[in-house]
Amino acid sequence: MTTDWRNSPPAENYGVDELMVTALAEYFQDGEQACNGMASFIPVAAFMLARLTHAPELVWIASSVGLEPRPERIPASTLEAPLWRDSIMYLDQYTDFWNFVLNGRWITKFCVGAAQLDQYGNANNSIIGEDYHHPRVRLPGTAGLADMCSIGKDLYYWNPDHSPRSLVEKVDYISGAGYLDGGNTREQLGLGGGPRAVITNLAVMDFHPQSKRMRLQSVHPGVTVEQVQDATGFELLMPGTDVPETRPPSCEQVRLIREIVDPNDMRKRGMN
Amino acid sequence: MTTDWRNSPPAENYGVDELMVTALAEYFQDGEQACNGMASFIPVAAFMLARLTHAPELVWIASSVGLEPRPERIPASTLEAPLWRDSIMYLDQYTDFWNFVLNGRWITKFCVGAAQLDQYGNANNSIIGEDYHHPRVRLPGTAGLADMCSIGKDLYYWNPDHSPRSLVEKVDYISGAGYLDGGNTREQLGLGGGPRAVITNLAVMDFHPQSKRMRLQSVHPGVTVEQVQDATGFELLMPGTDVPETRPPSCEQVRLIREIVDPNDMRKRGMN
Amino acid sequence: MEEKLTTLPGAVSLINDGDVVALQNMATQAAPMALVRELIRQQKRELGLVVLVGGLAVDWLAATGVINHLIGAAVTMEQFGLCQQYRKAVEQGRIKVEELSESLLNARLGAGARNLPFLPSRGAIGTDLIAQNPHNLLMLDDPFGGEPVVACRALVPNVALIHAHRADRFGNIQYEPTAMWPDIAIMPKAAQRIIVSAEEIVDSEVLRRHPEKTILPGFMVDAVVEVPFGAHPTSFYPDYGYDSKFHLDWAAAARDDTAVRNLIERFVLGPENQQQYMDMVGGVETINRIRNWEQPG
Amino acid sequence: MEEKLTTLPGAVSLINDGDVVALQNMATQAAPMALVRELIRQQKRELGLVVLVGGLAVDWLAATGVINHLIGAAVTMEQFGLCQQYRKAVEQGRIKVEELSESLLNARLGAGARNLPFLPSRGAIGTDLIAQNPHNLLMLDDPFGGEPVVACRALVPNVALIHAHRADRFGNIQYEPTAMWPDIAIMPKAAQRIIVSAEEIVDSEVLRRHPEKTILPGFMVDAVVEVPFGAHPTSFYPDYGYDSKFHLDWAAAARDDTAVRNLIERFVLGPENQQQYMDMVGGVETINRIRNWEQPG
Repeated sequence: MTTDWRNSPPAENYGVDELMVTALAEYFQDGEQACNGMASFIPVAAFMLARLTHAPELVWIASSVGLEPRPERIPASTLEAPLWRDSIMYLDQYTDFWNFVLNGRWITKFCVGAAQLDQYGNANNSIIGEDYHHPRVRLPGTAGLADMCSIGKDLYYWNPDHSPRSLVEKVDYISGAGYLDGGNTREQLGLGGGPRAVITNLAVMDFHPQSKRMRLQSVHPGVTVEQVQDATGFELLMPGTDVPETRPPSCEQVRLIREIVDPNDMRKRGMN
Repeated sequence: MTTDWRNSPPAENYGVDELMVTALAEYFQDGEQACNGMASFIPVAAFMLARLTHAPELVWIASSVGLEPRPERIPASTLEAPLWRDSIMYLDQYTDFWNFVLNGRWITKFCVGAAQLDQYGNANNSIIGEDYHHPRVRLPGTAGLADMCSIGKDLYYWNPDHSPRSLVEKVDYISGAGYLDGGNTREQLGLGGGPRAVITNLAVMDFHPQSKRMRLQSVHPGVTVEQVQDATGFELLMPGTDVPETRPPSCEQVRLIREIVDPNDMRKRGMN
Repeated sequence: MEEKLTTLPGAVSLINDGDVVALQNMATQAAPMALVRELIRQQKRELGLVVLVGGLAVDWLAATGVINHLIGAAVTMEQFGLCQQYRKAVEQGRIKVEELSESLLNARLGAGARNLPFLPSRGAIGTDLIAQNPHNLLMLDDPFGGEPVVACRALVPNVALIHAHRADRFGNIQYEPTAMWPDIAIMPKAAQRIIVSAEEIVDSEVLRRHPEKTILPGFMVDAVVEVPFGAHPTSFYPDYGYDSKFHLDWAAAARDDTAVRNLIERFVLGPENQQQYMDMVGGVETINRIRNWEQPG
Repeated sequence: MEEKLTTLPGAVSLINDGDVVALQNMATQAAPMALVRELIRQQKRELGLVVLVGGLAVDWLAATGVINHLIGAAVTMEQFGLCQQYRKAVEQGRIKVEELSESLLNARLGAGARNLPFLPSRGAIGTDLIAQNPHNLLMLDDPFGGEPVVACRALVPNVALIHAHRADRFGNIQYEPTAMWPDIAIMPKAAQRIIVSAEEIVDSEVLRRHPEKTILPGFMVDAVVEVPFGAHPTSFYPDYGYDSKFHLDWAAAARDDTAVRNLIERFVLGPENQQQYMDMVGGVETINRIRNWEQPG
């Protein structure tokens, strides 16, 4: 499985799904543990790619159930048995997985999709609207997101539909705590960790160290800063220097994604 | 395994160990769940006998590990695998057994041996002496006793050595809460259940409904009230009427104990 | 041991209108669907549901007016999308939702199981979930001087419904090694009654061959029913996968109340027993497909 | 995956003087005795022990001056009697004891594992254990108005020592179905480091055949050592029973310091490796006896 991915030139032909996978994969390193939940094709592809390239010692807990599984390819669900059945360990959710996650020493990074994300990285998967009991839209619910956001994890948001609907000034409901009202409001509650990056189909963002406002980190090749700002429901902070371009996937990364990791293009289901 | 135990006459030849087994067995009925811990030969014999006679539907959780085991006979340890290996379920201690016990609906009766027991049914398996950190005798420790005593269980103490050393006016250390200082002091802490009976080699005692002081319920055949009082480190309450005699084992009970339940006489190890 | 074997109608008759029902269900996995269909057939009303992640079962129960509140962490059918009937009912105020994170739900159920007034969590601090729910969630100072916690009030459902791989007639329940979500690991322990459907009823001797696979002792279980493919159309590892076709058909219909009524009539109210239901959903062809875990795309 | 395979001396060198060491041990069952002997050989000092129910291991560590405090629910060798060396050390004030009931110990460890400041219990209310231990146990009102609880402060041992049936060289640990006491189920999860001895080291492919038997993932484990009969003279179901003869010999000697020194010299300090140790304790004869679970009487 060793491939010459280090010296592979930038790909000419790639999809934004592939770029999102490679951008997300960069955050996961040897010696860390990564887990995925439901409908998480982009993160799963990122973990599998990282393990094939720069992070062979990245531990993967598939579906938060299966340790070090060897699926032949990404199946149609990232929660069902085809992903995790060939594992070294089945983690019992109540007694294993949540103990490991809450412990704080393991699984320190978590990938999240959110229906709404605001300028301080607060996330909403609960309701759209004003009235919690008569919402305009009932979303699926927070699941484990509210936990991951409050127990010191570094959070990586992926968003395949960068738009003013999904990146909003203020979320209708905080179902995952980001930096709350910015500044030190998160720290004041004693919460460690927090949102680290937002990877969309247009750009990569991070958060300003003091104000905790969302900040443009790089734009994807072919995308302008204006396009990103126009697609964002609040004013993005700009980095100190010129906005760099997101590093595109290498030829080898694209080959690995298409031929080994995800030949059935499940990652495109994560795209709108 | 059906035997004519109902019409069996009182045994002429039996040991006090066998009488203690039959006396304890009476408290356990169909539809209840019984569990045993370490070095609990008398209770294990009582459960096995009850299941062979009046309580075939008594559920037994051997060693708090094995559900409905079928040991051929009582082995040399009531905690080791020979007792529980042939079970319908292995209960994980942390996630199963303690959940079931704490729940309050199951395993509502618990059999206990205690180095010291006082007139209010407080138990001590921790230390003898004045100074906890320099005890005269370091006892094994409370294990699960302190829990069972405070979570609403009915407690049945067995004591093969009725003496002023083991039945004391006041325990040196409360490692299992009985009726504390008597009266309603236990209720005031919100504790349900409590000590129900004390079965020794001389007598059976219970507790006065109001004062919660230990009260003689019956003396074993051949034992006098004076002998019991002399062997007790505090004044026993007397029942309203004459003190009855403890019902002796029946012939069939003795046969079952000796031939089926405990042919290796392990129950005698529980005797001093 | 006490006899617990009964029929689907007999088992579900133990559930009363207004009960809070803990439902095993993870998106498209391991839901006791035959028991859920029987809830609808018996026209239960005003039930509350407790789910970790509810799926199609929740949508059916919402569509048929069986439930009026839900306590849970999420409701979704994963790749088959949101549960549209549930969603509409919530948006119209017909179903009230107490949304909890997984750690808060686990804590509420853990406290219920262990007869504790509450268990603490550090999850969800800073979210709107806590202020929304002062009856069940309160910030509490650490008596030892550390960081505060969320005290999560004990939750004791009236009934837990689960589907298992096998059971004996005395209610001893076995489960094959698979993803043990909290809905199977803690919900039944917290509930007052437990109703189980099982792929097969076997002799107790079969259970004794693998005592480590037994997850619930008979004395805790109130009723057990034999229902082969009782989790269909959800998956039941390792026996069978989820039925994609069925989920896709439901997802396509679920925004249209007439189409929904037709599907409920056809699959829920129509079949008189599990055999008829399995014939209705495709019989041997479907069974072969789900046994092979064949999924489109 | 990261290599975790090492030697007994290498594994035990990870433990520092003064560490709090969680020790798997239930009376006569499943103690990591080879690791315990190596603790003595390396002359560790001022260790604290955390035990659910300590047995012979505790007596050895008390006799050799390795430990100066113990947190646990009981210390006894069941039918072989009290641990006399431990008992004397406590009575003389050389070992301090923090006595906890099982539910309080479970709560302290559960809080440590889950990074919570405390977990509540309703056990032990009314006993002297609570007033004795205000640093770690405090009565706490239920914020929802119910009965008060005992708040049990998080306990995070520096190291957990366990013995397992098999492991791979990357520290994935498997356990055969048996009595899963809290010392194996929660202690390692609470500890900062985990050191494991295993009956055998196998290829990871062997573990994949039964992923449900894996109880600890390699990333949590710091060191793993192959030690056949590593739990002798305690039992290790299903592989072998406890060695009654060995326990009886110890119990007969344990009140006599000279006899104790002789036994420690002979069985702990003398043998240079596990093979020599097993020869010293009776070799094939003993192995056959314990494999058959033969017990006197």
